[in-house]
Amino acid sequence: MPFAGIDIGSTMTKAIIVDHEEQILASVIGPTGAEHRHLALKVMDEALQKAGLAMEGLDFIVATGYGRISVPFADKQITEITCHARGIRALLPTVRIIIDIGGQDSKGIKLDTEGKVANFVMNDKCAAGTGRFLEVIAETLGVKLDQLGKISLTAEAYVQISNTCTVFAEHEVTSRLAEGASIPEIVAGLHEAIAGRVVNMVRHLGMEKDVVVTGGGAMNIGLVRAIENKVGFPVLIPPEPLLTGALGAALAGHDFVRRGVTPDHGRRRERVTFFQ
Amino acid sequence: MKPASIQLDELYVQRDKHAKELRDSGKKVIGYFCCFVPDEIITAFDMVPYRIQGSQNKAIDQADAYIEPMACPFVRSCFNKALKGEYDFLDGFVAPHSCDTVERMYNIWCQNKPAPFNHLINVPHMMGPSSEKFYRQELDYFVKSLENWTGHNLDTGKLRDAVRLYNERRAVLRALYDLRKSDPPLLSGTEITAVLVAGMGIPAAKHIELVKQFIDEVKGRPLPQTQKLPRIFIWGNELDDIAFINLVEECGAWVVMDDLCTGTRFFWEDVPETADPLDGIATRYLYTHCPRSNVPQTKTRAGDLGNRYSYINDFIKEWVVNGAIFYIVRYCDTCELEGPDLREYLNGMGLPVLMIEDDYSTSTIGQLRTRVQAFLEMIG
Amino acid sequence: MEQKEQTKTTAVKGTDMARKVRGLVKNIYRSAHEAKAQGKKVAYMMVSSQYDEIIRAMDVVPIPTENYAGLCAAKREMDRFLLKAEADGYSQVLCSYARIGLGFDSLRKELGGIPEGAPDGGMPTPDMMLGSSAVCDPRYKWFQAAGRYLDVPTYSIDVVWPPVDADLKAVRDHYIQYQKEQFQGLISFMEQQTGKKLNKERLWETIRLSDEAWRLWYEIDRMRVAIPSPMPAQDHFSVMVAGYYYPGMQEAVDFYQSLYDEVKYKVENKIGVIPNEKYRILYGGGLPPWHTLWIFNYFESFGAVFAIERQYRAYDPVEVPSSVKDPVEFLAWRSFLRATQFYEKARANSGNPTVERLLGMIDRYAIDGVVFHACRSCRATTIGQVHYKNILGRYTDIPMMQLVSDMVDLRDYSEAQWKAQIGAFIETLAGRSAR
Amino acid sequence: MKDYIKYYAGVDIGSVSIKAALVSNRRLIAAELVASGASYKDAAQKVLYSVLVQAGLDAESLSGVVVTGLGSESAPFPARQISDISCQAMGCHYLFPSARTVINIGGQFTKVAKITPQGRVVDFLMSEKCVAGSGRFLQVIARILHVTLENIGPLSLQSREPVEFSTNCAVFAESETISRIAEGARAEDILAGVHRAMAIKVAMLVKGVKMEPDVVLMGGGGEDAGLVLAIGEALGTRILVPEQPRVSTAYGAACLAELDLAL
Repeated sequence: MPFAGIDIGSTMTKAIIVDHEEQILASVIGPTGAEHRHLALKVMDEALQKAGLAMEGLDFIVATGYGRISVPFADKQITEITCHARGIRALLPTVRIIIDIGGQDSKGIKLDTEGKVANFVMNDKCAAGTGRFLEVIAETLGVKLDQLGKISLTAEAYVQISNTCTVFAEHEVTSRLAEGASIPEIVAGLHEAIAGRVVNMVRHLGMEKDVVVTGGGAMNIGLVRAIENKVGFPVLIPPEPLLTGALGAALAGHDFVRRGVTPDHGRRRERVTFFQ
Repeated sequence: MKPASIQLDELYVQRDKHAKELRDSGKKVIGYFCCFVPDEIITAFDMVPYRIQGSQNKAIDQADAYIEPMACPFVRSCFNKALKGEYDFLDGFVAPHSCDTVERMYNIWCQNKPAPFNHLINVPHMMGPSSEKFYRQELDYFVKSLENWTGHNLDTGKLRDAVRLYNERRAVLRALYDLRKSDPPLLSGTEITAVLVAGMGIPAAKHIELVKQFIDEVKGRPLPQTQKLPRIFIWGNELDDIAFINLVEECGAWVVMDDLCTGTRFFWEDVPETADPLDGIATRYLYTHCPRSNVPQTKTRAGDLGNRYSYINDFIKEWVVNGAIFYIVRYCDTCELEGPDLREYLNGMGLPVLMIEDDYSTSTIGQLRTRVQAFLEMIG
Repeated sequence: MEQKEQTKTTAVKGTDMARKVRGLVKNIYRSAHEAKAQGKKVAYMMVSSQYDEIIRAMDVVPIPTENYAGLCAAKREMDRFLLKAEADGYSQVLCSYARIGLGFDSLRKELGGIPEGAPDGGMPTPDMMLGSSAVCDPRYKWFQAAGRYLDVPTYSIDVVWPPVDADLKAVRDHYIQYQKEQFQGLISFMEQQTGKKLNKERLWETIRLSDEAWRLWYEIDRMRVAIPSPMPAQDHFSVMVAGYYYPGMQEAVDFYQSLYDEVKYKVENKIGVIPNEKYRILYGGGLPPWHTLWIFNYFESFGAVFAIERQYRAYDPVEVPSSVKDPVEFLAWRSFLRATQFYEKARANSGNPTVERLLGMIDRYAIDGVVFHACRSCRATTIGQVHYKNILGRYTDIPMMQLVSDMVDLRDYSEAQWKAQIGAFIETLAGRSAR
Repeated sequence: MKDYIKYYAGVDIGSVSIKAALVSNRRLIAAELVASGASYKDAAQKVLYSVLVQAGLDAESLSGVVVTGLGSESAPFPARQISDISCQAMGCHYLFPSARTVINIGGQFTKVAKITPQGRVVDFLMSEKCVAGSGRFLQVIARILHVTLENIGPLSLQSREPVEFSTNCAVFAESETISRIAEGARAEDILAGVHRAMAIKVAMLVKGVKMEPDVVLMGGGGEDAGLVLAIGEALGTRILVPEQPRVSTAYGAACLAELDLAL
């Protein structure tokens, strides 16, 4: 009995297929971009191929993430918040707080002792504290996004970046550079700013051990260190930080079947693409 | 004859249609802000009270040249319509001193888009005997300036009738709300919002007649799908568009009760019938439940919250609510200071709360879907 | 990891007395802590609520929570308080004074004491909170919300002002009557809290002292018409401490007396704030950018001095009828007359009392340009600036500019943008004088 | 010959790109544009050098230089600093003597100025923080739509039903765009929607300075036909655009260097 979860984020689309023992049969990560309704199917097919399955062979498909509404072949749509919680519950049962730093938004999720969502927060209409913030600044600095983490670790001090508006932080960064601040100091300052914002947002859920960081942000070691600094203790990082949402979706599908929810078999494989 | 549901819907879509017709037939239409300008007084002068609304589905494309963008977007949207001439049909413009922004807007409005009659009613922020007296005197002054403008004296008999009329409308609307007590409720929050907003631009008598018919129609129609869904209470300020409540219900919930400027806040309590009707009116309107009004502190914090929110407690018990969503139109200082207090109180009763701050705009609402759906998944 | 050193952000003052104000500020919180230690009653309060003299007459030591927020900003110590309030659920667009105050109270409750390194020793836990509806809505809602951290008796009063188009003869009596009753309500509340009756003689005395201080202050500002300007706006935003935070105290009178002498001397000897004064700017309104007051010196580096300001200059002295024999009634009258003192002028001309004041200043102080400061989180002092600008434009063609940030929250400030705007503004002034 | 002609340079140091212009008797001799990158100093040096090379000159042959733009403080060579609003006004004045209102849509800010027949600024406004009035906004959208900046304009002009955009934040516009795409909106309609949103903001600034014709649009925004159209519609007036809108502020700076006005 295989189950699939597909997580369509703003920058990445992830798919996972698990069996009835909840062992991962296949996982795929691809870019989202404008044509994501097209790519959703592409990524799904890749995963099916890896698992040696056909879509008809899947007992349940759950879609989550930004693009969840536009997945014609999914049996159900669930928000990434519930899915992250479900995924983490399976991976790291001791976790009580999830900090997810995605491309478009960052979330804080509080789990109860059964690993169910007890409360959550999302950044409100401001990109500071999201991956995009770092992306934009990385562009300005002419630094590769995946290098930011290592670079910041080489800094002894950080410069304060007070502007939380991404566009205006760019000015601040460039004027700091003009003042002679080093790139590592600035990158460290950015991590400091984002960590401060995100941790502060999560704080009003009540900080509680263990804390896990997921999403693209978890792959930035500098940012993770800055977060640990603010939280005051080490945080956990899942083996595949990008996949927790998709995994949670697949497991949620299993839960549905257990609860006797029958999948809608009108799964449509049409390739709705953006530019046609 | 069209069914009331259709007529109400048309009025909701074209809020000023009927008011304009009445004006063409020689009636005077008086526009006003918020919940502190008594319809009864305007009606007693044989004029049509018109609750000024903005357009959540239209961008604010003129107002910024007159008022700062960090002002309440609802008020800015209303003024934006005025600048475009969409309120030129108003014979009068009345603003209560409900909050800093509305008070400021009164002067900006009068100096750029004056109506033939303009008046500001100063509403006390504090509540107590001396405030009642002062507010009553402000109403006297309002009556006087209406008398000067219209050339007619206020007819106390007509004022009494108006009080009865509006109390009847309140009763009818409460009866409509009662239809949501059952599970599933007989009608959606989206429908209710449209019905309430539709009534803000027409004489009470017509609204009463339509709502009565509508109630019969609702009772007559088949029960909605019976799948068990969370029952939501909405708190906030101006929600004169169905978009947000519709989103909540689309995500799988029933909006069964509210405390909104465009909901129970403006009609729930009756005006007591007093010897001098203005006394009853003053009391009723002064004690309108709005964050801008300061309920005197009673002893301890717990007692104070209980005292401030007991009416919400009743709502939640009677309408069997499972969760509360706050929808705060950004830059409303009093709501933003009240929200956390109310959340503390509701959480204390074990009721989960989702607090949302948003622009007064339907096109941002899509971005709230994840938040709302996750909240429903959490409590469901 | 350590944070890198900040660059200097406070302003260089023009007068010696302004430099002495720091001591007055420190003393506010020191004396509050001392009073607390001696078992005296201390109260959170909102300045210029028209009740200041009552608090002094009741021997209650006031803690001006708004001033504390400004202080935190000037010391660049605001972030942890703002963030705390936001974590507690207060919006980032809510009055940043309130966010600092609530964040401070929240932290103090959580830590069970004054947060370490809080500027000037922090604010002691008050015995009561006294709000008011004067100036803006958050000034009573804030203390109501603070009940979450401080379970202490709280009382707020209305301070009502009629609209400019009101028939003053028709409304005066009920406005003054209500104001009087509001004050009386406050007095009986404070009598309960302190167990002391109000001594009316004492109240008359505090009224006399504060009126005397405000009269002197008024005279000082009249001297500021002098060219070159003897005292700039950044000094005003310091010396206001005496008038707003020490009303009814001899300290205020003495302070303004010495400032009067200093300004008089500077005027007589033509000692200007800057050597080559080219342009005289009017600070048209909006709370000052406490986080970046050096910006006034940045203007000065172009020869532009802020000769006068509208902000924190609530009213000119008023004449209360001598028939008024009761001090509380006197306060009610004074409040009404202060609020309406420019109404007649306005009705005769621009229709807007604020615009009338600005026009008067532009004329008397030989102003070349007007600068407004819009604060993202302050509705009360920001909304209307664009409107004033529009109406002013009907009477004068001098350049006007609105700078946008916040009184406290640095996240709303963009230095790059300000410098660009200021540069262009100065060049606009230059262009005019060149013509 | 060269020795008898005086040359003046203007360098506009923006946070996205740095431009230089070389003039003689207000005539544009050479112009160049480079990306700002992490070091303004190097880029500014480079761009000034390259206009000199184009004209076959060396630094000595410059009679005056004016730097402008947000980064003007970090100019690596001796030069007079003048704000970009004055420079854009002067540049506009010499390109279009009939101009009375000048709009400059740059990478980060939008600036609007009312100018006299002599090219003097009498009033000006700058786009507010977090307002969809800057080129950045378009860049962000173009990125997710996989549309190159050059194609934004032409594509947008094909739109029949522009999407209504609400957010003022460049980065949040991205998430709004993604939800729009999910709803099935077409690229041209999204772009046209962005243009409209920007045009509304820009028009509000223009109204703020009490617009007078002719209206000129300079800066990177001038290269975007869709944006020019939307602004023209929002203002109900004809919009003039110079040939090289990006360098027109640098050109104005060079003119100011030549005029050496008391500013």
